[in-house]
Amino acid sequence: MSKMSDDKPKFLIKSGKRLDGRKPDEVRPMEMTVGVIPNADGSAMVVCGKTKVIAAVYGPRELHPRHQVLNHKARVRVKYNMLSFSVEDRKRPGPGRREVEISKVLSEALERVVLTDRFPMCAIDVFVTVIQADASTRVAGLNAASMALADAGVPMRDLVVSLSFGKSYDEKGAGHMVVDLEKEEDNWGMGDVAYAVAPALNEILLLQMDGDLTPEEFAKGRQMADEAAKAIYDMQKQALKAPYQEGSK
Amino acid sequence: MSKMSDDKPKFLIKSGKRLDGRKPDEVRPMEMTVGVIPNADGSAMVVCGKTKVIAAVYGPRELHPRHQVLNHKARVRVKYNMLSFSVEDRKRPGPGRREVEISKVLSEALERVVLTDRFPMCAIDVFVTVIQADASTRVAGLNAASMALADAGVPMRDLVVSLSFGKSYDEKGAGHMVVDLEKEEDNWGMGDVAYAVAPALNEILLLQMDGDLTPEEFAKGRQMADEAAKAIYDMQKQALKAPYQEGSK
Amino acid sequence: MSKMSDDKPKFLIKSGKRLDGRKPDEVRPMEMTVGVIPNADGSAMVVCGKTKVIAAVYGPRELHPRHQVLNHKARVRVKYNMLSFSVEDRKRPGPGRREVEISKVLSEALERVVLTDRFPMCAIDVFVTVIQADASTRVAGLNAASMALADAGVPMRDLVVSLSFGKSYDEKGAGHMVVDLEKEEDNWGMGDVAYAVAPALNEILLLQMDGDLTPEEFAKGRQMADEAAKAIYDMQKQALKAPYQEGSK
Amino acid sequence: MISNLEAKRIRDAVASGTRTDGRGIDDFRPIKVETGVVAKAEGSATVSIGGTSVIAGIKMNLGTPFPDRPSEGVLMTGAELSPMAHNEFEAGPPREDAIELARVIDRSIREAGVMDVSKLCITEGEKVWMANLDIYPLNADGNLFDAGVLAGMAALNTAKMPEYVDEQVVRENLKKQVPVAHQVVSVTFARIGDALVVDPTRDELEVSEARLTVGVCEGKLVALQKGGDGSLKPEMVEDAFKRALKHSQKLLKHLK
Amino acid sequence: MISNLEAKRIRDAVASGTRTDGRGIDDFRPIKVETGVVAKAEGSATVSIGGTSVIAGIKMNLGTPFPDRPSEGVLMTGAELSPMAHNEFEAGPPREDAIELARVIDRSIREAGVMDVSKLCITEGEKVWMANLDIYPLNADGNLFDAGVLAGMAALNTAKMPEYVDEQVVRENLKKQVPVAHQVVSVTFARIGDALVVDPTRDELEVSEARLTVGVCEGKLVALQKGGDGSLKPEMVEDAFKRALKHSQKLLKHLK
Amino acid sequence: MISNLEAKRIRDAVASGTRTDGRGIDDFRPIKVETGVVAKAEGSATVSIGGTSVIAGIKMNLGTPFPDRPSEGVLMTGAELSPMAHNEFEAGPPREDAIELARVIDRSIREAGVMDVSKLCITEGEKVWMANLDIYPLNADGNLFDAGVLAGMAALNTAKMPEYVDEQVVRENLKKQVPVAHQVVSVTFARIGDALVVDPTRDELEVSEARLTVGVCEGKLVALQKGGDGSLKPEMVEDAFKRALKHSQKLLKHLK
Repeated sequence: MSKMSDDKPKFLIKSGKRLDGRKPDEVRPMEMTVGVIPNADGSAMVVCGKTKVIAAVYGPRELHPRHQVLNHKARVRVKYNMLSFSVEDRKRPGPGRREVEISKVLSEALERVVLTDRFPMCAIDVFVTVIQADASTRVAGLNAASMALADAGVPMRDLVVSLSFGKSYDEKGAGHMVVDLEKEEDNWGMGDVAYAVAPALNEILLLQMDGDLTPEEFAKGRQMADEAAKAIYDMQKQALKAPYQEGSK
Repeated sequence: MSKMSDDKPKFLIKSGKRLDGRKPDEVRPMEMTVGVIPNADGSAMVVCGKTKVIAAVYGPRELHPRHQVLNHKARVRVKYNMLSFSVEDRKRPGPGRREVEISKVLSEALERVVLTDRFPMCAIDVFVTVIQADASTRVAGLNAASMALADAGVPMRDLVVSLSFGKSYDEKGAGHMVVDLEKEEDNWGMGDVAYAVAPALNEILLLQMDGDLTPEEFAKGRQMADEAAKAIYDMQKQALKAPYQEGSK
Repeated sequence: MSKMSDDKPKFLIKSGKRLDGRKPDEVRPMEMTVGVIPNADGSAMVVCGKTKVIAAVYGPRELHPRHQVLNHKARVRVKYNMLSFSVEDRKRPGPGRREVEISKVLSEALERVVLTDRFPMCAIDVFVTVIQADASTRVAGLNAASMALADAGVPMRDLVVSLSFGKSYDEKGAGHMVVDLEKEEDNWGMGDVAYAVAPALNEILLLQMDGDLTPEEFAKGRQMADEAAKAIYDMQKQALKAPYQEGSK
Repeated sequence: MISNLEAKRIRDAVASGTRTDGRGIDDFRPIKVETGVVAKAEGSATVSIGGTSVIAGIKMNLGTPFPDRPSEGVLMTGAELSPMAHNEFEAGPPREDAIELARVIDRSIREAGVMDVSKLCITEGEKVWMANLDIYPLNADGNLFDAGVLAGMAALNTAKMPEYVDEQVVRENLKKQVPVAHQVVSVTFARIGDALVVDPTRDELEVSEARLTVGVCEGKLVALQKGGDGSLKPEMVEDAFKRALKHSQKLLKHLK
Repeated sequence: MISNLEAKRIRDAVASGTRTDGRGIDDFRPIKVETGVVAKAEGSATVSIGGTSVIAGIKMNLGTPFPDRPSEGVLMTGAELSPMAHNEFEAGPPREDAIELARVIDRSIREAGVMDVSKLCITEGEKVWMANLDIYPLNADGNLFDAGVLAGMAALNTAKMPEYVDEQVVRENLKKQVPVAHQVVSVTFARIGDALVVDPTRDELEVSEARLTVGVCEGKLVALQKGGDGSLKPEMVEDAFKRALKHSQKLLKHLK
Repeated sequence: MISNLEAKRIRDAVASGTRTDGRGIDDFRPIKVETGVVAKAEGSATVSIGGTSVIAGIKMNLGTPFPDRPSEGVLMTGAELSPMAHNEFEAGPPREDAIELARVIDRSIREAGVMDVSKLCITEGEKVWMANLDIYPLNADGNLFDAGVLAGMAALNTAKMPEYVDEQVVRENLKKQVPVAHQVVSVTFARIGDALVVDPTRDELEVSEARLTVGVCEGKLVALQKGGDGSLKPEMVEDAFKRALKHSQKLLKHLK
């Protein structure tokens, strides 16, 4: 493996400014585009800082193997995958335990918003591919997946809006809640939450945390994340409209 | 791997006494209990010296995959598995070649006593799990499996009684037949037989040997084993009755 | 891995003579025998220099797994496999990437000559086993496979005749086209073509090349190979007739 | 798989503030912890929570440190849903349920800094102790998460270090404790309708909309994992935290 | 799978000297090459040829040289037919199509001596640089071979060497070029009836009798691979070589 | 799979003291042994017993000794039921039949101390010779066990040691014999009704209740393995030993 030249930084936030200059509640610049994989029934690319993720949807389509078929609804199956060169040290091909777990929680988050009972016995396959990883890849992937489903015309209760939040330390070691973690914050921060909501439903669809937070800190972070989610929700809707506004696709 | 601090002992038996004080034809203290896995249709735990094994039976139940179904009878499928920490050096997860072979010979031993023709197209699954290994795990597992099948109410021609026997050397290097090998005897002995009988049928169901025995030595060992088997047979029957005698289960 | 004691030779051909004394257009002594695997529906052994290959055909027979069944024709499935001790450094069991690719191109070469539409939904399985490898194993295997199919009575448009050709350097470094490469020529030569034709149809069925050839060099090599193929074609036909001529089989 | 009738019974019970096994919404089942159950392991424990029973064991092996942490040992957690433990578990390589279980237990224990990995270094950058914690259900009746964390902690608390002599591991006469710095427990809830029941049984999990596991260490949250195809309401999460902190006190007593 | 009607349309078009997308028999689709698309990779590129789009990336790692080449580095090429790129690609371990693709790209690049592997030795017989070139289709519409070779070459041409400091790989501030000695491209044809169409789409490949990929370097043939269940006529092969040499000139321009 | 009619024929023949191929109950089929069949192998042999034919080969490689046997080399035996050898063998990873076959051959040869592993040490605790013995059936008509042991022994008896020069294996001009200390053979029986037939064909094995393989070395039993879903009577086992000792004399002659 590579030597990490980056030793632990003295602070991740100072005077309300994060290492990359963002404010605590500020998300990185995001770029969202649908229709990036023409072969797919729907697709989307999300770029968030240096993280870049593509989601492609195939389905509803026939489900193999047969013994996994559900008679009363479709199965939403996410495969989260990282390109071998998307990370600092080459990722070996094939899904590791981390990818399997992420695939599971993303599938579960999407199940809730897709109207699966309209497509009994079918599969709705969502392939989330990380092109470049710089923290918060699973939440970027979930945003892309949600948009790809919408792009595919799959009927949904709501879009899924996802982002990370966590706790960064300042030069005195005190913690501050921040949203949309980048690599350094993810590596060295004091808590890291992967979070997703269906804004119109006001429901939490993804919730994973590592770290060390008080319930109060969590509540503060979640408030900031809900606020940031509104902006992301708008971006998603904007991106989904784009092909029609340009009169193309 | 670990350094084995135990170098080859000067003798395994001396003046008719084995390293742990047993006589040649003496089995280690055994403990047998049924019903240890409530979810299973039948189960049993066998503790024999420091060896500790659990067997759980599920079935007769539907058999997957379909192409393995037998139209005229049930298939008895044993999966022998060791917990990673049941042995000195951690066992990697997943069945190795040794486990596959043991699963096969245990399945074959049980096939003979189960009335498989009563359950065409079914599977009778027996999961044998080694909790702690100190030699003779497969025979302890077979005893447990036989009792778990009986505990599950699976109709059988007879119980299977299983034990090991082998040849230990004395301080002069001469061989002596002994039954129920413990770890040192298994590691350093001059012959190691895994043996199982159906006592009421007088049939041999399991027979595997490594080592160096004359036919006469084998015959002597088998006689001692048959004698010891009677006691084990009684213990099995006793343990199977226990839940009813206590009026519980 | 082993140390290759053989460093790069000063020349592979000199004054029109190759390292093993052959002329450029000369194939190694070949031995071809059918019926070597009695259990198989058809089989053949091809020995070519130190390369020794067996092919066995089972089929047309029922095809598993079901989802691979073709409704309108049989599937020709080649499995190319090397015995672990057929090569200098022990080959690990199980098909590597090289074997998978060779299996694919051999299957495709045979598909063209077998009248697959006579056996809808069936499999025609061809097992090509390399007993000893000394270059040109895939072409020897394809010759054996073609003969094994004929031996099995599988109806074919033509036999497949296969051989390698390539470019060897002389003591001045100049290239010369040669046919039927042996180990040194394969290792150190300047181009290596695996080639197969259906002589009666005048069609190319296998074509793979590594190296560095001008189109003219290729054309020259192909002409030499086509010429050599005639002799191999005759040998194949002879070998197929042998069992009947001896009045046996 | 449970019947529609049974599913309805469970939902109706929870809706009326109780549960089919008689417990209240916020009641754990009885807990039993036994340590030192496998002499071959460096540390081991069985834990039962009601009908759920798991066994955990530690083996200490030699390993190479991660390049970015050259002076730290490593803890690796594995879980296998052994088919003996439930009719629906299958033999074979671990599936996503087992992987999620292992990873959540791993994170709970690792993120709380339970093991003092700095004390597991033998030669910086070259050789460190690697602790393999493996967890197997013996009988599965729901809430494998909390039982697994508890069993893992109990095994770690009682684990002894092998010695490193002449470049080999010697496992005899173990005396030194494996360095444990903190105690962590997890508390799992299932959402059924608008209620969050604690310590769900397998049947309850099957009818539930979602699962939430909360890892707690010294009054703080150290791990969270939502599972299940449904969602959680924001207020449920806040509620779960309060209740998890309260339950954690009782669970910690089982770790002495 | 395409319909019989569509198959007939394609065959009829080719028989009359044209193609269903309006191209002539010997026309490539538009080509686009973009490099430096993945900052984490030592080199990377996306290439599109019509509707086909692939991404390639290089990671440089430490490895052990082959015993018979103790002073040479190693290039390893992998390809995965990621299921996002086409309805019929499946998740799971690479199948024979992916393996063939990887091996043909590997041979094309390796046999042309593209990388100067003698410059990748760190300690003879012990430590060398190993270049992992991995190629993934993003959208598959035929001719992954030519797109893959082009993307692989574009990635290699722009790849930078990490540094080797204190027995570790340092990937910051990369400056030195990965040593590239030659430029190679491949040109793929499909036989449909008696014609060879260049740069076949996926539908064309499906109705074709055979495929022929020709690797070209400096006016010479460096790799050949026939695919498909049918055959090639000898004169087709000669024809393919001429056309491949001609197309190679144009393709090389995309590598600057 | 054989028909009921054929099964009955076999059983009736055995019941009347003979066999469908004309042999008596205690007759082996003709045996042929040929060594040195694969020049690339350090040792090799093909053995046929009637219609059964197997090939065995040895490769000597470098390996690390087991920690508890630091000065001993290692013998590893593998077997693959290659699908070319029988209609019912399947391609893919070895199944339980192949694993049992390999392990029984391995034990027979290992337990008899056939190889003098103490002579295979290069550097104590670090480097030893590892002998890979691999066995493949070419045509399978029952009794692969005895054919496999015989082929394995014949290959070992004629195997030559590579040299170890400059930390590498040199396989040229091999002269020194691989150290073989003892000769072992196995004798396999099938129980059909109340009879034990020696050297069973595949059809006989299919109708048999059980199989018994007896490994013999210098007049002693060194390995036993019962197979099959049925049982053996105690007196059958005694009978098998006597007959195995007798047959072993004849089999040993094939090892010269």
